[in-house]
Amino acid sequence: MANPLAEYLQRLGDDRLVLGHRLSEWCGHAPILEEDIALSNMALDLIGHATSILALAGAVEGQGRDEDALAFFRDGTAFRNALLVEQPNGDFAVTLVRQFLFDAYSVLLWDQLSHCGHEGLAAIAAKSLKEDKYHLRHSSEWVVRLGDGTDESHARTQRALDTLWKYTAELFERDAVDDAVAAMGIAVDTAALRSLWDGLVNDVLQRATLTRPPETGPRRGGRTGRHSEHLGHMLATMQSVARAHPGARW
Amino acid sequence: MANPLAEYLQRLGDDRLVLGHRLSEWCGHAPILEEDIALSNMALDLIGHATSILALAGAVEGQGRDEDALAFFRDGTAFRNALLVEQPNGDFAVTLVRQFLFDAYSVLLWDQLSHCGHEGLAAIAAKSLKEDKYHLRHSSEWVVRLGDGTDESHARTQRALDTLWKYTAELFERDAVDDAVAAMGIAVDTAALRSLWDGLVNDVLQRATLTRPPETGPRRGGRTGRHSEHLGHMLATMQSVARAHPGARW
Amino acid sequence: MPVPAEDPALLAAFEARIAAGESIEPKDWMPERYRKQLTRMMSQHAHSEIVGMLPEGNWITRAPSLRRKLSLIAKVQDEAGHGLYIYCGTETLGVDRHELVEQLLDGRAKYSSIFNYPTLAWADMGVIGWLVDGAAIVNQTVLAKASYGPYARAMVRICKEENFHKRQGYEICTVLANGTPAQKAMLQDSVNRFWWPALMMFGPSDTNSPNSAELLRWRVKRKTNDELRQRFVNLTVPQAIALGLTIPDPDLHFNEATGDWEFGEIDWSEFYEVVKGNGPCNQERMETRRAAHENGEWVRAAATAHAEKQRARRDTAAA
Amino acid sequence: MPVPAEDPALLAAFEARIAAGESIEPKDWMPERYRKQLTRMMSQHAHSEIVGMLPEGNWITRAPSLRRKLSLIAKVQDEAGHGLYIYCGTETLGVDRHELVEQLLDGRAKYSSIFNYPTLAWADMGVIGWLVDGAAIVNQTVLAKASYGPYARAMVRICKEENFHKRQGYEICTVLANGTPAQKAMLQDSVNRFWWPALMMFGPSDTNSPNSAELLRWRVKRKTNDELRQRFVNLTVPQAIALGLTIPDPDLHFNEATGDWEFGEIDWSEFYEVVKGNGPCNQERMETRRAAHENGEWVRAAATAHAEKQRARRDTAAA
Repeated sequence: MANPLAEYLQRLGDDRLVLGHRLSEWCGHAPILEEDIALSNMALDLIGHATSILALAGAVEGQGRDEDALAFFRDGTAFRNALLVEQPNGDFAVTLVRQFLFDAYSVLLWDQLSHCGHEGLAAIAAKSLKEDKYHLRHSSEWVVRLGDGTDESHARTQRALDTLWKYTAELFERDAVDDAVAAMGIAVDTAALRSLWDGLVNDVLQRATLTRPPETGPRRGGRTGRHSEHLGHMLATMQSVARAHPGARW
Repeated sequence: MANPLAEYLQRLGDDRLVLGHRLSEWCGHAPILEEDIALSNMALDLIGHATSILALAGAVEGQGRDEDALAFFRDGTAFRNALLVEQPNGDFAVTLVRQFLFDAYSVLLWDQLSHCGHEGLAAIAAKSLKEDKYHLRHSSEWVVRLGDGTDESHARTQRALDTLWKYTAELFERDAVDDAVAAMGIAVDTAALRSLWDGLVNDVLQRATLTRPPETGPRRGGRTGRHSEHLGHMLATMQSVARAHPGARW
Repeated sequence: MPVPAEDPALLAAFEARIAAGESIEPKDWMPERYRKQLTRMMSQHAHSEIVGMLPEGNWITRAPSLRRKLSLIAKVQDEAGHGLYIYCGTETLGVDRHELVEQLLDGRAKYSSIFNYPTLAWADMGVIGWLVDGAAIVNQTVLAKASYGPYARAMVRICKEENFHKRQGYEICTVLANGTPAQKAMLQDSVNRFWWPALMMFGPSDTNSPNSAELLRWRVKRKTNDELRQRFVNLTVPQAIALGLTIPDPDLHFNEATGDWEFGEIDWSEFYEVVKGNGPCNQERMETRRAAHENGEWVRAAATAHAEKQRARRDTAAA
Repeated sequence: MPVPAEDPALLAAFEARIAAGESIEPKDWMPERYRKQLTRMMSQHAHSEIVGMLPEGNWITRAPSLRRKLSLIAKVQDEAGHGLYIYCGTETLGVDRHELVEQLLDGRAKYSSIFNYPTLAWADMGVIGWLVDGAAIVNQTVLAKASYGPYARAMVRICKEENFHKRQGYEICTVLANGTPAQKAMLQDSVNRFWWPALMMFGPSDTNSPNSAELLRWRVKRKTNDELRQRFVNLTVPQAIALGLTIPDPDLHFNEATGDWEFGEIDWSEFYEVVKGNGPCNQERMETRRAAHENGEWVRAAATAHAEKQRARRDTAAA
């Protein structure tokens, strides 16, 4: 692990870049016009956060890579996002459940990081926290609406939850990178994070009349570049123009 | 038009490369194992033909581009395939109807070109003709089977035909490139081609109990790089690895 | 088209208000024809914003830098916002949004033909901003002085955002024009594809524009199609020259006497083919919108069902 | 597991034939357990070919040269052919292909766990050919001497093709190993991901392999899992060294005395998790196969309906 801080920042940045990109795939295809706007808003916020974080990651890394170099010129196995955020959009239930599970995590994480010992990161965290709170409100409202809507929407939402649940454990795993940045003042209390997340998620699932799935067969690997096959296809599209014109300015 | 022969060969090559690529997207997803094999076979033949033709096109062009440079390092607007072959696979009916409409054209075209005045092209044509005859048999058998199968398969196949028909006229259009290569001994009798194609298609549609759609609103533009939006997405995927490693050997 | 008989006194008063440059508001009396024409224009405009999300949306996932990706998403989002805003405007005329959406999806309603052309390269994101938004602004700046208050006010706001989009588009073009040979070629090819369709955005020539006279008298429109088209060409040609681009019109020339850039004959047969539904993407655009609508049916049903449950719970709690 | 009672005389004769190295053919008497074991092994093998199309199929559309694209399609097509061929082999044991496909799709049947690992880079197409086909060949070369004739003959043919695939895979690796730094890194990362799963392809250690003893006696298998695994490692490590690759096993070392490359402890908990269905791609693979089957339902129905119509027409014509 050459540079744990750069690695840690890439994880933070890639989560948001990949999820923001997934949301942007909805643009023009949402079930109602208001959701075209709302999903675009969340995409803008997340890609905006990713831009700041990856710029910082590149600076910390010190090898001359800016945020665009990191976004458009890394292969899939160099991405460090959690598997949850790269899962395909599926139907609206999959997208909103994925969003809710991530938002709950992200809000709690930013809340801790906004007090961390790295000034630049703390500032990004404070700004992102404010915006992610809106996302969480939006996604949890939809989870409740869909879970406690019609029989069909309930079934779709429960299925989405069952499918995506195995990717949530990864969000709370710690490894040497986390320990190394903790020693640098970027200390996240993972246990507290997990327990607050559990409470928050349980509350929304209950209001949504959804059943929390059991913890079986968790999937992991995103933090070390072992992704699902979905990410590569997403990046093939995302990077196509940039890669077709190496060295060009846009 | 810098080099009409190179341009003409690119049209021939791109038709087969793009259609072969579309067929290869089915690999592992066909309705029966035998069709996984058959669709792969056709993909292999078509991409094989494309390889020979594009190699020849590159040689004729004389700018140092080989078949891979033409396949992997041209943007969408530089592709010269007809719009028909880039249309997405849709269901099995769309794929097989698209294949049948193209095969009927391709067999008749190769039949003429196998007698043309360009030795290299005539040789490719003779070889390709032999293989495309098998494709035509296969695709027309399926069109008959699906058209004269169940109500559902009939409806799907008629719908596929109605959707794709507007792309067929482009196959028989002539422009300055055709005239220029005709003057070089590569003379295709387009009127005869069209009339033989009509007869062949009418016969199969009749056996398939399908209705030939009316000639309204033909779509054109592929021969001059004015494609549908589908091609760009296909190429983003197809070219992703090659473009990510410019200059690499494989 | 049968014109409904209107009270002559009311009609005269209405026309006098218009002539005096007054603004007509939702509660004011207006002739049925005026209401119809406005509904037609406003709903076409709203539909155009919605369908117009698709050609640009097609490149969001491929934008070549994070900054461009953000501004493209924001632009498409603005278009959704404009659509929503104008649909609300049509509601002031007594027409429901859902009714209008139905008309779009079943093919009865029209939208701007420009969106039936495909986007085939990243440069199209620049050229659409520059030429298509540019043409829209020329149209809409005049509509911002239209006699119907809600429409005029919507146009003021929308024009402001579209001016921003146009500047952004032109900036993309500037970067490409100063970029690699491949980028320059991509830009020129895009201009070749969008130039004539952009000119067609102003509609048929005045001699063939059936609605124009009445619309002008009622100040729904303020300029003829040809006047606006000429204004656009005059604005745009110098910008193209500044970028080192060639306009794909061999007849284009500057008339020293009039100060106009005079242009060649528009291929109206292409225009009418696209209007008829035979443009390169008409079917794809409608299929995409219909698929979004149909795939969203269960979501809308869930939202309604949930709202009803909530209401019932509140009622029970209150009882 | 209750062993069905067999006629002792027949069983003795059968075991004598096996011991004499004779080949058992479909019409020969065989113990029910033998039939069952063979059906299990052959159907697992066929399923593995079918599911095995997916990880490589995942890169067909992205192969970086036309030549590589052609050979990858051909390889995946061969796998479909192998699947078909072995399904036919199981039919000689009285089991229908459609029944086996149902067992695969509803999760009752197993297939090789290696295909539950994702393919994440082009280099995986080389490494799968080299390591995965390489391991399969070590297994299958022995199976080609299995006592059941149809299976042994299928293996002879399949091994021949897989040897070709393995050479092709190794050649891809060679090009990458001699390529750009990015290509070399891609290759090493792929080896890091596939090395251990490839070792797991030989199944549990002999001490934990419940079926092995009987299978060996009946010459369905000819070597133990551990023997085959060691043979594979001994073959492969020198090839990795030749490519300048690092095997991701710090305990790997050469034992001068035995001539074996001794390797570290396999993570059997990972193996059993993947077997249980919790591998990285188990669910995706099954969803993909089920989707292909369900989406193809109407096609198969159409083919059946058409064949029946044709038959009816012939019958009418003949009458």
